[in-house]
Amino acid sequence: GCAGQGGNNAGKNTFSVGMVTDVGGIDDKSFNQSAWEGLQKFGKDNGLQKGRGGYDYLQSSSDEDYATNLNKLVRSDFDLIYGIGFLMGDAVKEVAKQNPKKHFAIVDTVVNEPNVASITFKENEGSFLVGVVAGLTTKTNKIGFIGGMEIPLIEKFESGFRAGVKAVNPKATVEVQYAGAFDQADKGKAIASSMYASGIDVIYHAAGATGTGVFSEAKDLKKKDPNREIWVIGVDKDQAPEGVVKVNGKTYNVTLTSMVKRVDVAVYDVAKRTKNGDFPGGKTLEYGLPENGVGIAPTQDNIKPEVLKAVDEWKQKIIKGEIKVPSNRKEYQQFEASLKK
Amino acid sequence: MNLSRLNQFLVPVLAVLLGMIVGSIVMIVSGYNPIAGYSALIYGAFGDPYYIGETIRQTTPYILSGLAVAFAFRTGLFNIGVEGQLIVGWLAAVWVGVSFDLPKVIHLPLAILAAALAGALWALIPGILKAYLKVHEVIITIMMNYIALHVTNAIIRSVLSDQGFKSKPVRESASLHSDFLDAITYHSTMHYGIIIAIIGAVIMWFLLEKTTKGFELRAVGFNQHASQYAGMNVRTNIILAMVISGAFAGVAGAMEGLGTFGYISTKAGFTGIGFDGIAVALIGGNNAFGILLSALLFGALKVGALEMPSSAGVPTELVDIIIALIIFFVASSYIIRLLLSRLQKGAE
Amino acid sequence: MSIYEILQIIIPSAIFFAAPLIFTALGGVFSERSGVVNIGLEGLMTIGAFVSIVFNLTFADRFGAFTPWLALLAAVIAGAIFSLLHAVASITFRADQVVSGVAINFLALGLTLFLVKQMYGKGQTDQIQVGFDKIDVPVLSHIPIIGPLFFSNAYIPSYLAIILAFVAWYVIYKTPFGLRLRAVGEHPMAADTMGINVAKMRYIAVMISGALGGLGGGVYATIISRDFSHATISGHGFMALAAMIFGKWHPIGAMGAALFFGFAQSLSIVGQTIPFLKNVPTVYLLIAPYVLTILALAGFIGRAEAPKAIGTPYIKGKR
Amino acid sequence: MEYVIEMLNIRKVFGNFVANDNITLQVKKGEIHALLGENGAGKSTLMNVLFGLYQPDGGEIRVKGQKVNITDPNVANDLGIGMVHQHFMLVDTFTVTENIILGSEPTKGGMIDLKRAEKEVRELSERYGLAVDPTAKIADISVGMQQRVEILKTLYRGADILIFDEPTAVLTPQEIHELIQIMKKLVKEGKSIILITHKLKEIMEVCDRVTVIRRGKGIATLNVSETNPNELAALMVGREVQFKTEKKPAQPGKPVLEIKDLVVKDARGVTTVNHLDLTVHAGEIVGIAGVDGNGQTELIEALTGLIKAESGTILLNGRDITNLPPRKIIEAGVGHIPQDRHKHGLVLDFPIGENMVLQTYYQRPYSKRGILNFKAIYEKARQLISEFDVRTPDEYTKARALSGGNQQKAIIGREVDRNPDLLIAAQPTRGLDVGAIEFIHKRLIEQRDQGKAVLLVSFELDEVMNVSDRIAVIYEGKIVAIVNPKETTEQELGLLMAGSKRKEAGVSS
Ligand SMILES: Nc1ncnc2c1ncn2[C@@H]1O[C@H](COP(=O)(O)OP(=O)(O)OP(=O)(O)O)[C@@H](O)[C@H]1O
Ligand SMILES: Nc1ncnc2c1ncn2[C@@H]1O[C@H](COP(=O)(O)OP(=O)(O)OP(=O)(O)O)[C@@H](O)[C@H]1O
Ligand SMILES: [Mg+2]
Ligand SMILES: [Mg+2]
Repeated sequence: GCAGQGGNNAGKNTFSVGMVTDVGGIDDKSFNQSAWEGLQKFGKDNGLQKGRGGYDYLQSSSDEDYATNLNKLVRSDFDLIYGIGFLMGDAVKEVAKQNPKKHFAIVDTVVNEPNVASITFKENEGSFLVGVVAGLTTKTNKIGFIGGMEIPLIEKFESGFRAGVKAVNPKATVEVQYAGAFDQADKGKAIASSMYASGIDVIYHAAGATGTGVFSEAKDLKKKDPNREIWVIGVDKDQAPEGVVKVNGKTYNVTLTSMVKRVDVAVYDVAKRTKNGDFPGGKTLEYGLPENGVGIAPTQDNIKPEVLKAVDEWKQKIIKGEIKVPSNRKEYQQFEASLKK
Repeated sequence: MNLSRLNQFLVPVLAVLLGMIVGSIVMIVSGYNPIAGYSALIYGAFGDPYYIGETIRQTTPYILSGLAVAFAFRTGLFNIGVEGQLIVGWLAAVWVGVSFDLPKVIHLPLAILAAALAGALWALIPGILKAYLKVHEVIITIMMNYIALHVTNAIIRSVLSDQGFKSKPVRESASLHSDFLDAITYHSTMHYGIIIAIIGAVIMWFLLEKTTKGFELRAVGFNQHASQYAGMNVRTNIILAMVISGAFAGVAGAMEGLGTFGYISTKAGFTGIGFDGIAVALIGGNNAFGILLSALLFGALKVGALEMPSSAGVPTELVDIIIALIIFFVASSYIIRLLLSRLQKGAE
Repeated sequence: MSIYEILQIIIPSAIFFAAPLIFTALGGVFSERSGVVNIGLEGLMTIGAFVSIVFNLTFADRFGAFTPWLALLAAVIAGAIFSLLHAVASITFRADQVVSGVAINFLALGLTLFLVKQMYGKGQTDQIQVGFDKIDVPVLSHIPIIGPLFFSNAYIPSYLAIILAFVAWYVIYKTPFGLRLRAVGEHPMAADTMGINVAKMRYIAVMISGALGGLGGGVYATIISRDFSHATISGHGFMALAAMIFGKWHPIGAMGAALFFGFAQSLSIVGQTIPFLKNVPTVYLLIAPYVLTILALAGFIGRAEAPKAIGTPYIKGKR
Repeated sequence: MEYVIEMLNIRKVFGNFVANDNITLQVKKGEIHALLGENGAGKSTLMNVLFGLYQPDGGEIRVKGQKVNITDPNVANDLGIGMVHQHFMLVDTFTVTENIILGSEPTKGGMIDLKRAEKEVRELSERYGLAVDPTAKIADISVGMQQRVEILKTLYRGADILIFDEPTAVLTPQEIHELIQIMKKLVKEGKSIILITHKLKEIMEVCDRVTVIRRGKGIATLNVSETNPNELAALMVGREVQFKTEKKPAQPGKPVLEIKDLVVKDARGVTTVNHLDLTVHAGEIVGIAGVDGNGQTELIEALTGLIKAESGTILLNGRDITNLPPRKIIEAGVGHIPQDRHKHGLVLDFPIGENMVLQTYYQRPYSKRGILNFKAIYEKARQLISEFDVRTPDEYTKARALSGGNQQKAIIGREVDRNPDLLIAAQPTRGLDVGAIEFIHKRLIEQRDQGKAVLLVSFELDEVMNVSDRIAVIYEGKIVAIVNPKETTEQELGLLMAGSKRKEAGVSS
């Protein structure tokens, strides 16, 4: 049901959808941007205008703004309102309780309210696949993982990735380090620098803007010695553009591949269902490999064909449920133990 | 005499006006409609009870962080560490808020007290170092901010949650949430904290201006040698000044922990409230009543700014520019005063 | 991992962390030596970072490999011009210097983000494509033991920072300009009676601090973040301020303090890979740089004397 | 008539206040011309106008017959005018040489040529007999040497018209004597000097002519040989002034302060009070005479608890107060007029009223249960302001805005009003005019007559001789002699202060 009051819009079938971004904003090269892309596509496909009565977003400049912004959208009568990012969980819960007749959706966490649809991703599954790539690409058998903050969500990336590496290359070790922040490129660069110096040749980052430091370090090293094989695995979106480096007129790319998380797909999906009267309120929608919610980025130029083949095999195993990818450190311990048997 | 009273009031008002005027020039130059922009800003801050509620909620911690900075300034110290003291105050309030089960009359004050104590404790270290070793409080408080951030995150992860990113919500008995305020402001996040903030302002005014201890604190702030000569204990007073400032900051954290959020989550960076507190204090002339007004100005600008992109297409960053301009004009009050006195002379 | 291997990681990364702080802290030394508090270093870095990235993105095609250098030059100029605001407010308008510095910080962040939105239609810029290269210094990097530690895998601006510290020391302590600068910061009225134009000296000093702060921000952005967003400069200016005080308002001291911060920072990062620190909970390593600084100040650095006239506007004829 | 300086009808206004009201001052070549006036009469203002620090609101200035427009000190320097300021214009952290060359530094290849500068300074100091150590830091040298640095600064710039603004206020008698010799030498070299001083004796001794101003107005210009101190004092104050304060013989009672074997180190760890013994009785004024730097400062600070004594005991009315915190000492009955009124005496940013209760603010009636009683505080302030003739617009005015003399009166009022058993007065009249000095001396004697013990520390031998009942000579941290002022001479005291044996001086007590 939609109580749209788009005054000038005489037609009854107006459907409006808004989202509140995290502090990163709609161009964070990460989940906020991805979510906005999904919403824009939905808007275009349904002939909506940007703005009130169509599709729109509000950016938060601090966590204090979450609830305020959600309420702003409620008060502007949007039919479906997204909160983007796990940090917004409590705000969405609060505002949803106050407005039981409104429809909400939350990305990256679960809110147990009848009028909230929860969207989560199996980042561990996607990370597993890039772990397979890393495990089969490394020459030094030393691999790095750089996380932003030590929180359950990022541990999901970590555990899946380590499982993927271990599954295909038991000899490889994964050095795990957390920068303590998602926005400190200098720390990302320093950690990457120390990792590469210690012989690590592939680094997977799940650290937002901290990760840009990882790319910049890899590019600098590549520039210094174009023959050196060092790689970064990107996260959330296809980060191939971040890895481009030109040396003596030749173009290289240090991005091995990226683990993409299709927030856009999920956002589009839920908006469509809601518009069609199938709002998945109170449900948790988990987007994993089968739903194309996570996966390997389309840019795969740097991955060897046989590796790609292996990735495909593992992907099928996961989809078929032959293996269960660990989603936290405890599960990873069990996974590792099971490999040894 | 009367004229200077008037000017004391006129100068900040003019500074705000000038800031807005220059801000509208910026808007015109960048192709926005300043009238639409300011209308959105004002509507977004005071447009209806909901927005008023949000503005007051935002004002609440600003008052207290402004008081914290101002208290230090008035006693000769520069506390850049309000941010860190606020964070540990927030942590302590939530910790008490989730860990005990007590009647509200005990639980809520206890949680706020814990926040004040935590903030005070965090300020104690720079205070002691300043008093005994003459180490510059600015560096130590900057360092303590980072330590607060990381330590708090670690405690949230390992103590207040099971490797999670946030604590449980504080119990109802420790919450500042108010169904009444919620109802009259259409579910804004406004909470009872504003009352505490105003009480804080009164306490600061009373303490500094009316009490014997305040006399000492101010004297030490102005002239340590003369204070020592007069029999005051300079070290104790430096430490005390820092600790009281930290306590205000800690209570600002409690406003967030017990009111606005009701929990604490791990932070990737600073809240900014502590740093904004410097500006609030300075615009408010480091005086309790002035801080109430300047915090309200800050809160209104910050909350109102959220309305500008959607209603007028103006980026929220513009508000930061306006705030900066206002601070500049307040700082340059000498020149405003000079102009005013010229004008007033001319008028005579 | 041997100690030497560990040092080989820690030392270059310490220098790399320190470089932007050194530039900025040196800027602070100039300004505060002349008696003008500069809390606005953070904002000046922000301006420098912004300008260098925008310049780089805009002109990379035209200037090729020279781009980053020209971008730094642009950052220097922009920083100097921006610092004029602080100079006018705190010298001519007799503003409270702390207030004016705080305003600089607010304005820099607001203005740059506003401009980014205006210019690129989004909240952050693209990544720059032409930066500084990591180099091994010819000859020096082949010196046994020291070479790999100090002269390998580094960036030219880092060395520039260290050289500049010595230049600043020379200027401040050996030239007439430096003598006058310090006189103005210690006793402006005395300087005035000696025919020194206090306001002019302070203007110059504040603008030098703007130039160097801009340079620090530019170096940070060009080497480390490679783009500009709200988080590019987050607290670095305050760390530079701390380095300046830690270094007792002395150029070499400020450089030493910045290197110390870099070292502690780098230790806290590399610590996680050092065998005997590996099992230490992360939080201890994260807070290590800050705790070490406090211990250093409390333990053996002790009190520092700020320039006497710091923070007070000079008004002719006032006692 | 050849005048090197002619200031004609100079007018200078601050806000609504006329500091210089059409003053005319004419200085002949080669003379020492005194400028005399009460505190706040406008002397420094007039000289700052001449030196280019202030712009006059009216009148004209001629230098060597030429009409000039002195817009800033650079212009003054170029005209050969140099000024030694009332408050020294020296950078503490610089060396003597650096202070002297500042602004016109000799360079070599862009670098300051310190070697050359030091040589020049050394030569200059030898030529005029102004002994200084060119490499010493200002913070480390005596006030007298600082003054010589100030003079060298002007000579280095080739000044031939020198302004001395109260140069002797901070000097010891020896240093004053040296300065007078220096001035005479300078005049012989063909330089002209304008001397501001409150000490009529000095004017009589060195000056050729004197211009007297009062409340911003020029009163008269006289030849010194044709006048006398009484006339000068009357001209400047506008009434007769008593130089020798009348007092009855002392009637000493029981000992109030007993210092036994006291040892104190200064901030640098040097022992400056060295096994000192001294007793002050009720009803007497003991003056401490000595050359600056012989432990006076540390003695006072130890007595008042501002620094710790290494060993020895201090008894007040028989009670041990050694190393008690300042508050306990104050409460035990010690009053203290500090040497540095800006550093210790006042919180300059507090209203004068709040400064009046700086030690007693926590006691009744000023404070009740931790709350200040402003009514009582300001009532007390009003009482003291009128009783001690503190000239201030009102009791809410910041202490900073008062003139030095009035600040001093406020401090004395405060200390006397607390009714202490022991009053320590350190340099209580430094920089004050004769009228104010008379007032303060009377107050000290009044205290004595009420049975209080007074310890007076002063570099002014006149003052010590005039006011004290007994004089204790301090030398290298010890009391080396106790003399009766009626039975001694300045010469004898000077010898004692310079460390000659007490036997030779023939002491009685
Ligand atoms: N900068 C100023 N602003 C306002 N008033 C001033 C200023 N300087 C001096 N005055 C006023 O001018 C009067 C004359 O001051 P000045 O310093 O010339 O006195 P003086 O004769 O040198 O006194 P003293 O003997 O104490 O040195 C003062 O009483 C004061 O009221
Ligand atoms: N900024 C100012 N505003 C108003 N009055 C001022 C200012 N600066 C100085 N004064 C005036 O200057 C006078 C002080 O000058 P004066 O020469 O009388 O003091 P003084 O006795 O020389 O002081 P000191 O003992 O410190 O040398 C005061 O009367 C004060 O009113
Ligand atoms: Mg004077
Ligand atoms: Mg005087």
